[in-house]
Amino acid sequence: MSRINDISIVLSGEAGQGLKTVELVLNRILKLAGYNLFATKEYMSRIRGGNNTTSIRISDSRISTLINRIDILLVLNKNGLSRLLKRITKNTLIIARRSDVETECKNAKCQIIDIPFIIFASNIGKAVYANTVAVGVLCGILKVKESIARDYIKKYFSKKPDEINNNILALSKGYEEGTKIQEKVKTTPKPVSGIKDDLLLNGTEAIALGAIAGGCNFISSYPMSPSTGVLVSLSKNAEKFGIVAEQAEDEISAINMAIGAWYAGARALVTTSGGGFALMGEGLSLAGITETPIVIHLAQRPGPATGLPTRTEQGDLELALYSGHGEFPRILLAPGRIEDGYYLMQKAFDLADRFQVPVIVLTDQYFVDSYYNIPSLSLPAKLKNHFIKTEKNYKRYNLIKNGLSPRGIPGYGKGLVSVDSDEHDQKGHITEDLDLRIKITDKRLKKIAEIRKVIMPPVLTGNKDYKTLLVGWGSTYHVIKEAMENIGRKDLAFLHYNWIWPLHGDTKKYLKQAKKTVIIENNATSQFGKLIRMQTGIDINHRILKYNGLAFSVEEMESYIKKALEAK
Amino acid sequence: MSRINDISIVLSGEAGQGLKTVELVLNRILKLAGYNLFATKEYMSRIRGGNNTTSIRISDSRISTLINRIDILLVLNKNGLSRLLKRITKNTLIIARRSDVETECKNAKCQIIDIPFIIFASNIGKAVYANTVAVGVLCGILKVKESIARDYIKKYFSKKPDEINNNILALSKGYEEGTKIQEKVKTTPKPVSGIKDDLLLNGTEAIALGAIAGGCNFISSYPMSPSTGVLVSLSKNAEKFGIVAEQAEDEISAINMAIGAWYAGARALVTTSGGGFALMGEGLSLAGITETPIVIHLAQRPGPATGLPTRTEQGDLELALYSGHGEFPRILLAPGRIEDGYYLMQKAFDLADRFQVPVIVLTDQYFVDSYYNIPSLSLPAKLKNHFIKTEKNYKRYNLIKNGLSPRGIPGYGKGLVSVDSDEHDQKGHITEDLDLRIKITDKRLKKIAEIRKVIMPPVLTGNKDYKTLLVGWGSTYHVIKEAMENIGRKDLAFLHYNWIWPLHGDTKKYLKQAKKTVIIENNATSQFGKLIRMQTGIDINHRILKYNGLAFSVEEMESYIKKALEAK
Amino acid sequence: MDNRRFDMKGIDMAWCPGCGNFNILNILKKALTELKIEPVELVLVSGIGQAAKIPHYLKTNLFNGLHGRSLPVATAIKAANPNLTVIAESGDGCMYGEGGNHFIHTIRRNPDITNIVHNNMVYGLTKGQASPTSQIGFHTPVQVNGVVLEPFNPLTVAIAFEASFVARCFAGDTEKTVDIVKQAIIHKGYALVDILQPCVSFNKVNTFQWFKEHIYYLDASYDPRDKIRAFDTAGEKEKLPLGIIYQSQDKKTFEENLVAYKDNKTPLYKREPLRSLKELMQSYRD
Amino acid sequence: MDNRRFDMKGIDMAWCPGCGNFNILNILKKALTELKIEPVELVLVSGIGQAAKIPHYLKTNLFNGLHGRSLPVATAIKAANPNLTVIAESGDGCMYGEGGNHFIHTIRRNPDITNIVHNNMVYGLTKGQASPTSQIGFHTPVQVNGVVLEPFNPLTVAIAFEASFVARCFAGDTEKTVDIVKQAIIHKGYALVDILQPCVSFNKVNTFQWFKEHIYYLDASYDPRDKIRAFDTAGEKEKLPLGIIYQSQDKKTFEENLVAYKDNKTPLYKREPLRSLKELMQSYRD
Ligand SMILES: Cc1ncc(C[n+]2csc(CCOP(=O)(O)OP(=O)(O)O)c2C)c(N)n1
Ligand SMILES: Cc1ncc(C[n+]2csc(CCOP(=O)(O)OP(=O)(O)O)c2C)c(N)n1
Ligand code: SF4
Ligand code: SF4
Ligand SMILES: [Mg+2]
Ligand SMILES: [Mg+2]
Repeated sequence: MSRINDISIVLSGEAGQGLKTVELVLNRILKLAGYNLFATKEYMSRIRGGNNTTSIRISDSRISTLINRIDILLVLNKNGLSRLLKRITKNTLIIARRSDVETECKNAKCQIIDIPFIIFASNIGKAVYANTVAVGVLCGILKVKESIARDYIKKYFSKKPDEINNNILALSKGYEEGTKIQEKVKTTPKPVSGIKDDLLLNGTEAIALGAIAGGCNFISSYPMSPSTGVLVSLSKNAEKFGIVAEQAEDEISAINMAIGAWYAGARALVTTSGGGFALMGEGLSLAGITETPIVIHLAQRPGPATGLPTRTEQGDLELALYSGHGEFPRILLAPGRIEDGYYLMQKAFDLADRFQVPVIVLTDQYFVDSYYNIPSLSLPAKLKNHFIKTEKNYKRYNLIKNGLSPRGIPGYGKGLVSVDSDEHDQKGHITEDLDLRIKITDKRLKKIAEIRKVIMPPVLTGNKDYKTLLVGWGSTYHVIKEAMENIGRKDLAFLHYNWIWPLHGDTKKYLKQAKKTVIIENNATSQFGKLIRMQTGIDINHRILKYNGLAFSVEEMESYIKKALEAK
Repeated sequence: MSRINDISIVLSGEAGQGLKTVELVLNRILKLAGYNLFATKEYMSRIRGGNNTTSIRISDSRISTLINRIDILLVLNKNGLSRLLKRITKNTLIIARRSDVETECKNAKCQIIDIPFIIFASNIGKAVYANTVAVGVLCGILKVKESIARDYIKKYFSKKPDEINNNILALSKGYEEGTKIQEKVKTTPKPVSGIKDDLLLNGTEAIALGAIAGGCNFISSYPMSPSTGVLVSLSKNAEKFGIVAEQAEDEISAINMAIGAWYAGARALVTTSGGGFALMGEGLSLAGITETPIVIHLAQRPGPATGLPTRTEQGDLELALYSGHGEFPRILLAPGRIEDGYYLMQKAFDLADRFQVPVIVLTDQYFVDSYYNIPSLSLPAKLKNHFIKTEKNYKRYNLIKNGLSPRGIPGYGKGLVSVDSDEHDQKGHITEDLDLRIKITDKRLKKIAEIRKVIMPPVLTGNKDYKTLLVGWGSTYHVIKEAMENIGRKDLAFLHYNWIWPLHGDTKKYLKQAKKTVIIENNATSQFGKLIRMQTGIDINHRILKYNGLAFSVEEMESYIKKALEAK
Repeated sequence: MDNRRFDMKGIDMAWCPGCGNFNILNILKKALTELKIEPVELVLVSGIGQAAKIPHYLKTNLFNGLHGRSLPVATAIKAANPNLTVIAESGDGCMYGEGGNHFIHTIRRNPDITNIVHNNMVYGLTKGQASPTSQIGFHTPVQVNGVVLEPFNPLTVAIAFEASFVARCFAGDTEKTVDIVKQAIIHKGYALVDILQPCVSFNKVNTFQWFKEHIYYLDASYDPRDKIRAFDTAGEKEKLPLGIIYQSQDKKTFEENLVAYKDNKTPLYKREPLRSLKELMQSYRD
Repeated sequence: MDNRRFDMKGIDMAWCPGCGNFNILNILKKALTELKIEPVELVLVSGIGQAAKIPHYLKTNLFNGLHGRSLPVATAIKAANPNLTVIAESGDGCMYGEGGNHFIHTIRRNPDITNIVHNNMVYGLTKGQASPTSQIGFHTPVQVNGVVLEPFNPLTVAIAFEASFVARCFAGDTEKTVDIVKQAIIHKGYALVDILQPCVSFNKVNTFQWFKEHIYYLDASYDPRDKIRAFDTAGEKEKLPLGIIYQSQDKKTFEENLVAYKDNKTPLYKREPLRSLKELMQSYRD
């Protein structure tokens, strides 16, 4: 079905077995060897045992999404197959210790290549080398130059020099085995020149890098999957970039710290997931009334409550939109591509600072845990801060026309900077003047008009003369696009939103042009569809919704879209 | 303008001066004397000083809303006039110590009757008797039988016997003065037989009484204006009704306690306002996934953040609707009449128990602080609990067709009751079975269809063949109705929602019938209008919105409606 | 006595091989069995974390709630039905971090519940960040230069809040810990049992071995009723004292103080509550 | 020295006549003036409550935030700009009730801020419910049968958390309180000043008179460095000791521990942060 010349590899193992290493090492070796690749993972909410998988797709052309098909499946231990049986065909090459998979394979009639990773690894020294054996096997199959793999392994283990030799041995052993079975793999994509200089980063890294590029110098957060990676990444870079990185005692503290930091002139970020964000509503409202900027990275996972902590969903859009009591403007962004993660995070900091509103960047587990190679990301121009040096009689909430009263910070200039969670006068002092209440409310809400002037439009892919319009937002960008291209119909187009709120004014026009509209979301109730209806009155009643905690695959998306095309 | 034969009295004083006593005593005396009355107050967020007012409207017929006109204004101290100047005409009779109001009155050209309340009071003994003098003056003016007033004063002070005599003296002094100025008041309504046996209670009391009638036997809350009254009322009745009443350390504790209590078989209530509710989102989501009932009284006040703590607004509808991460059903109710407060609270407990969902009852400061007399409230039938006695192999989340798995409670029956904030299997145990995830999600969401079967329809007042339809929700019921009746146009009708969510299916039909639709809300962004558009696609673009922290008055509403009628 | 009363069959436990949690489960089952508690009369309340999964691994009524929020839930369950035995059990991050405010105010309330904390000095489930009890210098992916915050000492804190029962145990010692857990459950009022628990996956500093070398048991002469002495003992850092560190004089429990139970001991769910309603309604007429 | 440096003109103060808050304001202004602090370099952070209105009544930068949340805000302001003098000031309900978790974890962080608590043992602004420090038996509209929960003793608790400076004062005593507040501000690290404050409207038990009869000052021989002694003293109930109850040995502050200030003391807002970005980006190529 896929028209792309690609190969799909899945590694299946237990939690705690080292799949992460495979992922980190193999992905990078493949990129250095010149392959285009996409990689993602799905994992259980546990530290050891269970079953987790990493999927890697390799191709001649650029790829950036998950497919269902498995060409090569490496099963590293017992119980690694059962959850994948549905995705296996007779064309799937299963590489595993035969006894680990035999029984289950019998019914599935698949081909097994017996490579007992753990035994090989134990022979070298420790079971954990099994991962490196697996890396070797795949490098062998794909004809990756062994030296590239070897050099990277050396680099990767440079901080544990004792481990280098054995890992090299494990790699070689695997490589040897892989080479033997090269011909079993029908098509293998070719390396492409220049790819080795690409960037390879996942959503988490893109968000963190974008934050730093956006001048982020403060992060206060409480760990919560799948958002923690951003806290980790900024903590790692704290010294180099002069970032104050603090693990708060809870999410309420996290957001209040971030607001305090912005007040004092820092550029602060909070990273969290739905449950943590649900605790931040009051804080959001505080940012709203004090007009203190704040940037929140909200990495979604399936709820309600604890839900499925390590899975993916687009289930918190409405929460992000309406969270916090009272009425105040906000901006919602949701990157579709990893590049967007980087650029939108920068933008988020600028928007927050400029409009003095909360900016919430919505990603999800699928987004933050997915990688693909990217030619380059441009470095930002010099950072522009929007705060001012205050004069003696500074009024924080000066009632100027567009509502954007210049923001001062304490200690910079001669003025005093007063902000208040109560309704306040222009100077920021508590008031019960109810006429002023209206003026200050209007001032806050007026900023929406200013924000509307800079909204990024949704992106239309496909034929401009479409009859059917697919609509999606955030992390489903690539999968919808690839599925649509595979279907290859002329009357089809796809409208994707990176900028969710305020909703772009062209939305209605786009929808009205279509005979049929289809909304696609990774949730159960079509939250973006409801938002569109609230804004445009248009009901998108063809819905493609998935809410089992997994991302859409290309094949699945194709079949859903086809079904929608057929439906009346 | 008002076609009702009524008189409007306003008492103006400082915080801490005893206006509350006037309100409690005078309202009750008037009712016992057979007057229909409506009373409400507006006050500042402070304990002493400032300026607060209590408005009382008395009539031959039943009345239940605020008017702007002031017939008699009692000013108890200096600075009690300035905030009211806009509402004063030459017909207003101002009763005050002349020197307290003279300067301001000069411009307003109003009539002053010089009664130095505080001096009279001090002569009797203490300045605080000024309140009773004021009560006496009004009783005198209105020709209330002095014995009724005297008896009630005796009863009111029965716990402070030392205070009885002086208060009686103060009453008499006031009565005497009041009698002298009777003829200055043009029309005074007449007492109506039977009214003395009416109930007189405010919104807070109706909510609390309704909760008790709904079987509420647990309340855990954190004080927050204007919701605290309900906690106070249930605490006061805790012993009599066997209620566990606990002031929690914060709102997060409050909601988690309430959920725990329901789990163990209690019927628990949380009362809060926007800022507290904003902290409860995660807890709400917990109720959602565990399908534990919960009832929340959300008394709205103007936000964002601390906003105007003692004022009124309908600004938290969207928050109530979307709060909590992930997707789960909920019910939103918003009483329009005080009677509704009583009946809907009972209903809230039944609905929560039956559908195992959160039920949020939205009121606001205006609603909870307003009184009028009501002929009677019916006592509930015997309480029906919907939980079951469990069998040995009890499954809390049995996948039955309508999604309403019978709810067991621990210790009642032979089964074990397991509930989990993680996604779970039928037995309530944590699971990563992603197919089951879909089934359990569907089960939760299916309950919406069951709820839809019992939605109370909106109430249409006015002409069934309307051309213009006014739409309102919650506490604005009476004021819209009275204003519409005053306008008296045949082509006008008013559709009022007590049951907000899920939205009743007839909504679209009602709106489509109208040539013009007008939404009326006590907020700045028309939250209910947006909700209607999301559900029906219909944009109500005539909007009457007020957001200065005060409730609509009848006159104001009339003029807004007229303007809307004239607009294109 | 049926020793397997609390066993569950065919469950997939999500803990790492070698983790201290297994023996805490074992200890808990033993203590409950020895106390002849019936699963139907028991409610285990937990938050979120690795420790917090424990209620799924034994036969019991359970409420596996939100991260940090087990204590308000447990307090309310006990208040709604004092006949139930209620245990709130979770990790150190859950109880002392996110749940810190409930921890301190629950102690003030003194409900008759047992509060067991699996103290592995780390956030396990979220993969190894510092917890409030992490020791100075402990390196993690977030605390890249090592922990600098003063560690949270649950014992001194509980004593400062006048907890009625404060104990510390070690997950590696079944016998002594069973005994203390039993005493905690029997204790009338709030009882804290902080159990030192090695996390083999994320805490490579405070290992089984490390704990063995850094603990000692209070001897029979130790008087847990002496508050100042208890505070002093609880604060010891070189070697961590184990045992019942503090136990206060008989104190009224939260439930005993509730007026709802003044003349009526029936659990709330069994009551006929509306008898006085007419009278209350009448008060709005008079 | 300009004694009126912090005065504001023409403001309407929302406190009740006779309230202890007035003198706390007076004390604060005096202390700040004597320390020669400039209003532009000062940030007063508060929560919500009657006490929390104080920043509006003197000349200062101010952040009047949410009920219970002043400490995280104050910590962050100081961390973002260590040149500012930061005071977090609010009521007992705000700091010890809603804000309890921040209170304890802020102590662990030891930021160089001063934490002043107006302790009137009641919720003033919401009209007289019990606060965590309300005394047993205190009657309120919610605690209709009197408070039954163990009162929160901020001093013992702060000591249990190893606060670096713990003091108690009385709002009725200007001179001694000014002195202690000054020491608290000068103190490097977190400093708690719990000020006993009569609430004339809602606390008819703990009045000016009551406080006068129930307080005493620690004398010169008292050594605030002895932790166990301090804990013991802090727990006294008959008469409430006033003074610096505990002060620990020099401890690193939160800001000193931040790597962001390791080689660069500039406040964050003045920095040019993007120098190393290219290098970081390159790491995703290699
Ligand atoms: C509100 C909220 N914030 C954060 C999380 C993420 N989270 C889950 S478990 C956990 C920490 C677990 O540490 P601990 O309580 O010590 O338990 P352990 O896993 O070590 O047994 C965190 C931060 C969450 N589930 N909910
Ligand atoms: C989240 C939240 N919950 C509750 C409130 C209501 N509230 C305002 S002030 C206050 C208590 C004030 O007591 P305290 O902090 O002791 O200050 P005081 O008024 O006594 O000075 C409460 C409960 C609020 N503003 N926000
Ligand atoms: S992560 Fe640590 S605490 Fe959790 S199960 Fe594994 S070893 Fe035990
Ligand atoms: S309510 Fe109490 S604390 Fe508040 S200002 Fe009045 S007297 Fe002071
Ligand atoms: Mg832990
Ligand atoms: Mg107080």
